[in-house]
Amino acid sequence: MSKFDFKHDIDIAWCPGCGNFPLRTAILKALEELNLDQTQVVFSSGIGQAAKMPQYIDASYFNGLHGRGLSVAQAIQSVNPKLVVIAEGGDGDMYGEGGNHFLHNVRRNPNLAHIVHNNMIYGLTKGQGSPTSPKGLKTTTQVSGVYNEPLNPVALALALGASFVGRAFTGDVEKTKEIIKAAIAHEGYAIVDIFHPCVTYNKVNTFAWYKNNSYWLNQEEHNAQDFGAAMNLALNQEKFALGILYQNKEKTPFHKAHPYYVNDSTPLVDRPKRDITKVNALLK
Amino acid sequence: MSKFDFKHDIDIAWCPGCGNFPLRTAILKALEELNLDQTQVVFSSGIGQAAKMPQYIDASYFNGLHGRGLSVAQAIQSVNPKLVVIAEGGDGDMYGEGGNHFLHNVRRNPNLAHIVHNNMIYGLTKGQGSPTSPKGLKTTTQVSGVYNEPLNPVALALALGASFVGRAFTGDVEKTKEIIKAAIAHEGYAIVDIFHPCVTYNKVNTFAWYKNNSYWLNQEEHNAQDFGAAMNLALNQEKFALGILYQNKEKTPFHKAHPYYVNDSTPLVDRPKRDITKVNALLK
Amino acid sequence: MKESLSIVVSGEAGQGLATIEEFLVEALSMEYYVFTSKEVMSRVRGGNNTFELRVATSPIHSLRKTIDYLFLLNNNSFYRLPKRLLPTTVVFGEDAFVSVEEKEKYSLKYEILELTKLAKEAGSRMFANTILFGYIAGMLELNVKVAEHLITKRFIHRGEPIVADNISAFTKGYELGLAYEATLKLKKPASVPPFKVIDGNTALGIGLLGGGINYLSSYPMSPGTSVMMYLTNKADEFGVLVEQAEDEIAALNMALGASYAGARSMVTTSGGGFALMTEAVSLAGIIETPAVIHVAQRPGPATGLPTRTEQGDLNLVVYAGHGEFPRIILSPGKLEDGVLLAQKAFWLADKYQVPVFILSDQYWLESLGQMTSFELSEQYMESFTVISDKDYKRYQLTDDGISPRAIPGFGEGFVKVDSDEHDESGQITEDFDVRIAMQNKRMNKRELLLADYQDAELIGPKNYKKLLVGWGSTYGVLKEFIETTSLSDVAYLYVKQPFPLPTSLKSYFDQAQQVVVVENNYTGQFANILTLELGVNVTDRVNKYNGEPFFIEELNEQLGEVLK
Amino acid sequence: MKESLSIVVSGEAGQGLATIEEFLVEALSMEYYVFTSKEVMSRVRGGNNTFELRVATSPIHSLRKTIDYLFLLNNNSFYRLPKRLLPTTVVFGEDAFVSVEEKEKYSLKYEILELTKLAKEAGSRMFANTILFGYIAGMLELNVKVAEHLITKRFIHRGEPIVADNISAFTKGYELGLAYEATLKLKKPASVPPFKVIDGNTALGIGLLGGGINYLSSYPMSPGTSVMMYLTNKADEFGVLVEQAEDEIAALNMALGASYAGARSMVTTSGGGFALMTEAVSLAGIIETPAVIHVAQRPGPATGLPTRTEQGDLNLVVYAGHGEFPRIILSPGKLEDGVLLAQKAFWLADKYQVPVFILSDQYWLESLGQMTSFELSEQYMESFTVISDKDYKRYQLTDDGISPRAIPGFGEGFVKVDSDEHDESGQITEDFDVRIAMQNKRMNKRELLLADYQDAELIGPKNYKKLLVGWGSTYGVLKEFIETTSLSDVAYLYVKQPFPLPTSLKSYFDQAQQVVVVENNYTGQFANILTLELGVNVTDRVNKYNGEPFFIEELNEQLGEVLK
Ligand SMILES: Cc1ncc(C[n+]2csc(CCOP(=O)(O)OP(=O)(O)O)c2C)c(N)n1
Ligand SMILES: Cc1ncc(C[n+]2csc(CCOP(=O)(O)OP(=O)(O)O)c2C)c(N)n1
Ligand code: SF4
Ligand code: SF4
Ligand SMILES: [Mg+2]
Ligand SMILES: [Mg+2]
Repeated sequence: MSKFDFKHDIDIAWCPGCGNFPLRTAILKALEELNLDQTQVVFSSGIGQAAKMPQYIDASYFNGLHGRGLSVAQAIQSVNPKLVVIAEGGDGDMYGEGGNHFLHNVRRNPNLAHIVHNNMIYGLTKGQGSPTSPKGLKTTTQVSGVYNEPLNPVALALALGASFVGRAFTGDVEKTKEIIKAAIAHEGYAIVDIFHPCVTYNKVNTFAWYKNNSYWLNQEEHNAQDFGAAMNLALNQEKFALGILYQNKEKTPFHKAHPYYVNDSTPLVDRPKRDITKVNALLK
Repeated sequence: MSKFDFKHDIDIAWCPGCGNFPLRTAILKALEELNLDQTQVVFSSGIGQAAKMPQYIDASYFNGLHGRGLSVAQAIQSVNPKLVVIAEGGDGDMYGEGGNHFLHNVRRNPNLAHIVHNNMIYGLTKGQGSPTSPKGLKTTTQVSGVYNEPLNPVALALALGASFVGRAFTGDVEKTKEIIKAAIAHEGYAIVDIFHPCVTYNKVNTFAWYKNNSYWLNQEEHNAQDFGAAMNLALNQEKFALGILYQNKEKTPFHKAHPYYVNDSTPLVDRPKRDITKVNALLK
Repeated sequence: MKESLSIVVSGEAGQGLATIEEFLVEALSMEYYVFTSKEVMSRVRGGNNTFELRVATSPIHSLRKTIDYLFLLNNNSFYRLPKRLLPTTVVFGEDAFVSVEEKEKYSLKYEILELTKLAKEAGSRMFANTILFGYIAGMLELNVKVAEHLITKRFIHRGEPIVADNISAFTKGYELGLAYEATLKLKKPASVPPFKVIDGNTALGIGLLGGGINYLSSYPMSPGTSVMMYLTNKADEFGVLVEQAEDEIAALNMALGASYAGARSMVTTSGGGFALMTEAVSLAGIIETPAVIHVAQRPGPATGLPTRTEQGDLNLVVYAGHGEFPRIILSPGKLEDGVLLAQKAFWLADKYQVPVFILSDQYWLESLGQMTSFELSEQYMESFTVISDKDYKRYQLTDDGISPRAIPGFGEGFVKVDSDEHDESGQITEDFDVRIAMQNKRMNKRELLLADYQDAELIGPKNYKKLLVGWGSTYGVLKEFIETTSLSDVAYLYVKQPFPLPTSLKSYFDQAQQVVVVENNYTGQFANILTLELGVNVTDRVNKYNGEPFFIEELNEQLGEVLK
Repeated sequence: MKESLSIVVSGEAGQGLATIEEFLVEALSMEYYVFTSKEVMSRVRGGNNTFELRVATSPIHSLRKTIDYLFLLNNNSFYRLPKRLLPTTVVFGEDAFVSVEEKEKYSLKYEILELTKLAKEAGSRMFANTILFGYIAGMLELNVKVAEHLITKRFIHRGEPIVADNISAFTKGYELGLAYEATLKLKKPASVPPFKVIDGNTALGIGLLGGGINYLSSYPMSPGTSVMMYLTNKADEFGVLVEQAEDEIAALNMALGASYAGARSMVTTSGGGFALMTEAVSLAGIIETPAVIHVAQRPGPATGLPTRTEQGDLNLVVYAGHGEFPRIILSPGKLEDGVLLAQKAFWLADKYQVPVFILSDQYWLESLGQMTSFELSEQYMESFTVISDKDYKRYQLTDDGISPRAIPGFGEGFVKVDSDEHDESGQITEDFDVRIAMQNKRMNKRELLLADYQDAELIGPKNYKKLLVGWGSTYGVLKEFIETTSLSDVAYLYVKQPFPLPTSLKSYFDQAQQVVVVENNYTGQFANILTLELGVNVTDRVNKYNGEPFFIEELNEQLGEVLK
């Protein structure tokens, strides 16, 4: 049992059989194995079934608005870079409503793990198409099937210059856990797009479908520093490559690049109180 | 003189020497040479110096909110696909505030020309960094220089599956005009990212800088159908390739893929009035 | 309180409560007056959801807090309900669903009903719902033919055998129900007129179609999404272009683009999604482009209680948008008005070139009730657009205060709309006089549009001394209060257009010595609007804000206090 | 109206008007009372911009409509101003700047002043502004040493020769100005106390620093951006993490994240940008996380008149956000209050865990005036956060109505905040009783926070019968009205916290037979709040909404009508 698990019974609001359960296991294990101090871990999430995850992990959280988990996480991290900050949400939350924050936070390269549950559907609102829904998927608002091009989050993250890009499938909890661990350990922005089935609303992208349409990279063979190779993997959607597609350890993270921290790495929250006499000098 | 030019004097609110002037010339010429019916052309723009363009072209326009020009354009086009619809705005407007609409409208592939003035700065609001500002550029809100990764709009558009991706530089009005013409003629979403200097606020990305840091593709030699080649060009930012980077004529545009039009291509605005007796049948 | 039976079925998300509810209300509607509503948790499976079926001998449109017959579907379905029990309440369920201690603690009259077992006997667990339908139908001695017809309609697409199996499961339940010696009985009304059973969502959907909607762009958000789903399902048949937007900002901007280009367009959302549309509402105001905005309220702030009900966003829609410009807010409380107001919304938006809001709430949208059928008139399909000529000016200053609206591509002129202050042609201007002329033109419409004010309805004695006031979904419960109160000097003013208000409405308040505004929110937002717009002296406010609608017993109690 | 000279300089964007303005006001401030404000078009170059320098013999904080001396800088700088001319107005400029016909039409007293030519003679066109500075300084016989000092300070970083050249250009202008036989004179006050010349932006910026701000996230939008630019420039010195957000939604969500993590954070924006923050305001409400939001008003709807002024967004900030929750709105009208209220904003937000708004406007932010210097107290730097223990509950129900706020990472507990309704620990709940307890707790703060109400200031006779009421930027002009009116029974109530209002404020209205609310908007938004919150009977409203602030003459005229 992970110390991040609750000591008492909790009522988890997911459907039996949902991919969120193994993902929770993977996250709890990852946190445990990284031996993190519970009081120094903060989750930031939006709204959705995925975004409920922090409710079921014993750590601090900011469960904010639909689509805004990444913005909040980035700010928390920049104010207190000592914290381990994890932004978590669904494909609708993070790529739909929150799409603009995805674009621009990749550019910032904040030291975050960004965990996106990609079930290719809007779960909580009962089965509408999400930005990653495949063409043809029948949903409650695309009754004759999705007709827009699905979004390719890993290709996008790469095109935006992300310093860590991973993809996982909850069909393998161990491997998923390892990638999450690597993402948390990575200093900089680390996205992990995580396939998991929504057993209730997505009858196309089932467990079997994910399993049959993806494969785990041999992490020994794949050179994750090779951007071109990563981009090729990302763009090839016939079978989805799982694993750490790309990692660039050289890129300065936000909390080191921002002028606030360039000459002084003391976290904002640890700096001394403002000197009022200096302010009063401005009033002279 | 283009018939899209005004017959009377107009007071143009741009700074003397601004790249917006040659761009206007290019657009006026493009519209003229395509021999478009003035009453069938609609511009949709947001707010910014770039977004003022429709004010200076004699056609219909919807000059809406900052960042929302693409959403409005897409809707106009889907309601009346006979219109020639052009979405226009600045790098801040379209990639910053409007970033999420950029992401998701590329996926829709609406039949639009999307013209983005990329002066790598916020002009109208007096010189803040834009999403495309290069690192180190000193601005009024990044006084010690931009530190976030600039956005690569053409790579992004490609990663999103855009069916036409072009880039131009107003240093060559003729070539810029040709690309705009091709974008308008393309059936589907066609972005043209257009370099032009902001003589007032961007002292780094000047006319000379753009000139020295870009080159025009030999359109005969470059195979614009080759996605891989286009992506390579897009990702190479040492020198920026100008021209039509990519074009896919096979992709179904929104107004043909949407179920509303699949069995009946009559534009929404031309369809007969709702039959109230059919509605009343629902009340039985 | 009206003579009624309150039957509550309590189970979990995913158990198919909605199906039982629909069967029962349809079957009951032929022989009784009936009203039903559900309360659900914000989850897809599990938790505890219920619906209440209120069966009465006269027309009814509200809920009771107390329960006569409670049907439990699992062992997690009792714990939230003890407060709603009466000494006479009969509870049905498997023995283990309620512990011995609790049975004792609440002195439950507990009837063993083993639906799963019965279903398995009938061939499959799947029949449990049909058996329960049968059981309740049997208890109430409903017409078997009607029930069988409903079952056939629902299952025929899955084949004759499925229909037959369900009918026999129904029959099994029916016989058991019939055999049950009901302690609480309700005699059937002599006759019940034919009604259409309909919920708020469907009522709105039909009205919107009748108003000519042909474009909808929205981002999913409960409880606003249901209207989107209704229209998506009707899209092919009626010709509606439905496009799911990437976010709410896109949604309203798209609807405005569509409207500019000639569509009758709308968005549907809930408070949080609407909050994001605020800027675009202001855009609609200055470009004078019609927009219909459905805001389905649920309790805030922020995510709040996402599947429950409140009337907490009236202020938000009245004041949304920077700067000053007119708007109209319609709020249905009666099912008929759901249809009628939704239809009229487009016509008003088109006629006055203003944003028109339909302000509903989760409770109203998701309640099923009986509606006398009627026909919509074609009048509200009238379009006010013109064909442009060469000199067309979108913002022409005219005598009647409305600038004729042309559509781009139709006519020889250009249609230029601008979010900046503009001159008559639609070009940006910074001329102070033009600014004043344009702002006056826009603001003058506040008065103009009151010519089409949707009148309020007075329910109760004309010579009242005390006036209850409500808007939207409190209609059913306030009406029942008036119909059953022993007080003869109380009437109820059912307001359908809470904003803006015409001075003519004031006359209702002149004779009232006491004005009690009843609202499903904390502060009494409409009470404030009455004060501001009409100078009404609101003497009392009755509010509820826990996420539930008012129950009739609560209202009786609270109004009993206030009116004494 | 106070004895004053009104000097207007009219040119185009990019001509450096702001520099001349700053030079003049600094120089004038040593010998006169002075106030200045600009009006600019929404463009970077060209068009027509002006500033008005109002020079007086007693303290002054408002503008005149009429012009005494008008300086034209190009041939496009006259056409907007004829309405502001007096028969005595003297116009300076090149001969060709105004046509012969117009000179005749308006019987202009026209003085040829060829700044470009003079500048070229002095060595470069670049000196035109310095010569104009000199000219006006000469006309008013200002202290040359002071002016030279200012020039030196401004140009020294560009080298001694540039300073010397500018000083000689100044001298040239000065001599010409001195030689000019002024028809309109203003004798110097015997002595003027030392003032700090400051604009609203700087006043706010200093106050914010004094309040402990250390985090700002914003998206540029005029006129809200200036505060961001001020703080960016002070960021290094004072330790402020400034991050430009990709949009306004991100901005406020980031500020809330920062605040949750322990920063004193804020956003600055204008109406349209704020409209997009509406949802996040509601989030701040339910998670009870402090936020300071500066909304710099400009005329709407939508883009409206982006560089001009209005007080049109009070309603928006009062009602922004779905659901119901408390908030505080502060609005400075006096420069001192810009500093003081900005400082207090963080303290209030922190103490009551509510969103606090600073509501300013373009006119107030961009006017330069004189402020007596004073010191900020450290009191408002007080932090109300606690260190968590193991059992820490973020939303604990306490006797004093405030749940102690801990910061994640500081202490042994977890800090769980939730946009859904939550229990004391911060976990999602759908329990009706907990909902009521939490909503009551939040709403009760409406009362609690009035303990720190920022009192209004009464200006004028205590025994008034007529009361003028204003909030924010109308301060200067209303004060001048009171100081110069011949009516002895009129006073002015300067409101600094327009929302919410304590009942104690009511006493000001008890003795008033007439209550006139003066607002720079169309509908009179604060007048409505007075009615709603305090039941004040507002007898008259005086409004202006063309994008300009009130001029003293206009106010004299309009109040003359209303008060008679
Ligand atoms: C502003 C806003 N818009 C819409 C919603 C409604 N909403 C809640 S969750 C959700 C989508 C959930 O999909 P996803 O993020 O993929 O999560 P999942 O439930 O599939 O795990 C939506 C649209 C909301 N809460 N707020
Ligand atoms: C919601 C909103 N936020 C901010 C603004 C202010 N604003 C106007 S234009 C602009 C940026 C302009 O930059 P860009 O789009 O690059 O156009 P440019 O002026 O450089 O051509 C901003 C931030 C606005 N009008 N609306
Ligand atoms: S709806 Fe789908 S994603 Fe949500 S809990 Fe159920 S199975 Fe999982
Ligand atoms: S500010 Fe820059 S982009 Fe705008 S008009 Fe001037 S030069 Fe052009
Ligand atoms: Mg999902
Ligand atoms: Mg730009």
